[in-house]
Amino acid sequence: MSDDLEQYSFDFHHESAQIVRGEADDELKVKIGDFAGPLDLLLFLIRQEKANIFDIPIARITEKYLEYIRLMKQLDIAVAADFLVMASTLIEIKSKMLLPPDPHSGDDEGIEDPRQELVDRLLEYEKFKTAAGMLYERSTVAQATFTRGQIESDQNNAEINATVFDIFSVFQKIVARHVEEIKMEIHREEISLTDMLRTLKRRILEHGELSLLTFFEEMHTRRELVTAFIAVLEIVRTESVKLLQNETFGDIVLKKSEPPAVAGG
Amino acid sequence: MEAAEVKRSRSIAELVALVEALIFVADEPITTKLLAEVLDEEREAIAAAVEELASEYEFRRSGLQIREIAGGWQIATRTELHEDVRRFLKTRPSAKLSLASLETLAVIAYKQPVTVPEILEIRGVQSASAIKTLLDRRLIVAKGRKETVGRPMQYGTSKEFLVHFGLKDLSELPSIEDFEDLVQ
Amino acid sequence: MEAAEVKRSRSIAELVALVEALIFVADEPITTKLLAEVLDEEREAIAAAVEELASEYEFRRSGLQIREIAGGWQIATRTELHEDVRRFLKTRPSAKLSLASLETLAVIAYKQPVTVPEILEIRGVQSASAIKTLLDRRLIVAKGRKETVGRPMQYGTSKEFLVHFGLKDLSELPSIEDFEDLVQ
Repeated sequence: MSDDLEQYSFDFHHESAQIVRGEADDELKVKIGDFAGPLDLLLFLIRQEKANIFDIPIARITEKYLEYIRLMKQLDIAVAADFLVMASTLIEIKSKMLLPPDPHSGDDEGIEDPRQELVDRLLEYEKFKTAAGMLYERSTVAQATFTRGQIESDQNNAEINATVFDIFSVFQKIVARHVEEIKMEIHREEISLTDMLRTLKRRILEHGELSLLTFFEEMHTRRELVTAFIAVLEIVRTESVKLLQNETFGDIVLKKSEPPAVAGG
Repeated sequence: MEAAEVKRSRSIAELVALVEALIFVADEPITTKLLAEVLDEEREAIAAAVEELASEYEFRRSGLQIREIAGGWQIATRTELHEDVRRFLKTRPSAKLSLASLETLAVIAYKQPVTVPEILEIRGVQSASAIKTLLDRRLIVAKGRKETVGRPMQYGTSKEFLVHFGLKDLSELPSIEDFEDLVQ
Repeated sequence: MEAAEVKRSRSIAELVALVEALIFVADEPITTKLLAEVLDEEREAIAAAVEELASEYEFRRSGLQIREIAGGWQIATRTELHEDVRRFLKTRPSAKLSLASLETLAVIAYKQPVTVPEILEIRGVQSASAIKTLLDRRLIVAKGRKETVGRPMQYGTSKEFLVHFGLKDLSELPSIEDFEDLVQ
């Protein structure tokens, strides 16, 4: 009974792939087709068939492999192209093995086993698969410790430890946002220069001064921004308003001029 | 599996250690009441454990102290050490950037040489203070003026930028093509 | 001996306390080198102080430990207390990496710097989404381009990787050849 259920050997993974034999028929049923890749599936099949990795019964393994792929398709599991590439590799090896050895190609080292390259890849892959298991164990242990909670001094430093990848992904986000904004811009009604001038005058009168940065930041589109900019130039030219800037990159302030300071235009 | 059975009886030393760990991981001062609830212990036992812990810190002249603040317990550095601690906090290497600076830096890195209006165009927000930060940190440099109306200054990334992000040259910046498959 | 006069001379106990306070306030593992710089002490003196501190924590069966991780020192809760601490923080272990991500990470850790085609070669399967996950979780970083056809981006592990897997440095990883013996 328990023989019917063969647990996939990679036990560190909870949702490990499992192949369960159906009760009535002996058709394989895939419970979760979650192999990490074609090499992973091959290793599983080799172990399931209790085969020797250095002498893979290629016909039998190929058959099992194809059976699995067919099942994945039946169950509508998307079969990654890499699984199909491996299938064709297996078929190729199988057919090479059926050919009689070419008498002319035999040199001192003998004829190379068509399976050799695959075996090398499987052995190389299995090392990393085992290393992945080691990493899993380590992370479980490492996650059993906790570092301190927030302290006051952390808050002065709530910034980003940036990597090149951050630079890249931030740039992608800006570009995407930019495209969005251009789309919105098309749908937005434009504000006229007259309206903009009226708004600007009212805002300056409210407090006697207005931060240019604040005003510009209220603009939603590039066109609005341009209109706002022209309005500022206009108001400085025609009204008793001064532009003040204290430092090179500092904010610019629009200030209502004192009467004596009015310059003749 | 009754409650009484589930509750392991802890030694005083174990309770002190647990209380220490919880005060340590908490983001805010943690009250005796909350400690008692979480550890399923009497408040008196918790109070005794905290007291024991605090005097332990005192006794071994630790650089840290257990202190009561806002009705809860907290681990903090000892007051006498504040001068050195403050000096450390000030000098700690600041490899960090605010999101605004990072965005501006990203635009400059990929679009250089680029002017302030062009950055505004792309980011959609003013970048003046971010540009100042980046200049101060020497991550960007002025790259001459653009021959256009107003002759605005152009900016590009500096040698420090390359060093900071571990790049040999600008061609090592990731491109869309590198991530085409990844972004799907 | 002259330098010793210029420096404020601290007792060993004072230095241990200071080191403890700085390790505590630092928001990431702090290196012996940085501690030495900030405190204007010899690295040997710092190393001795950290060792003293660590054994003090050990000796008093503290709920905390001084540990070396990602090339620096950090205070963390003791492993045995994880159940109670986790219950208090109401956190679950952070989302586990998938089998594909772990395999990809193993290849990157052992073969770094390594390109996407090289990872494909070993794993026999496209690793794009795994790489994306690992980048998002900051476990890997871009490490420049390989001078070969197409100049593909190379990847390596990050400091976050060391922290996540509780490693002092990469040399603490067992040799990949050690895993060969397990393959029958």
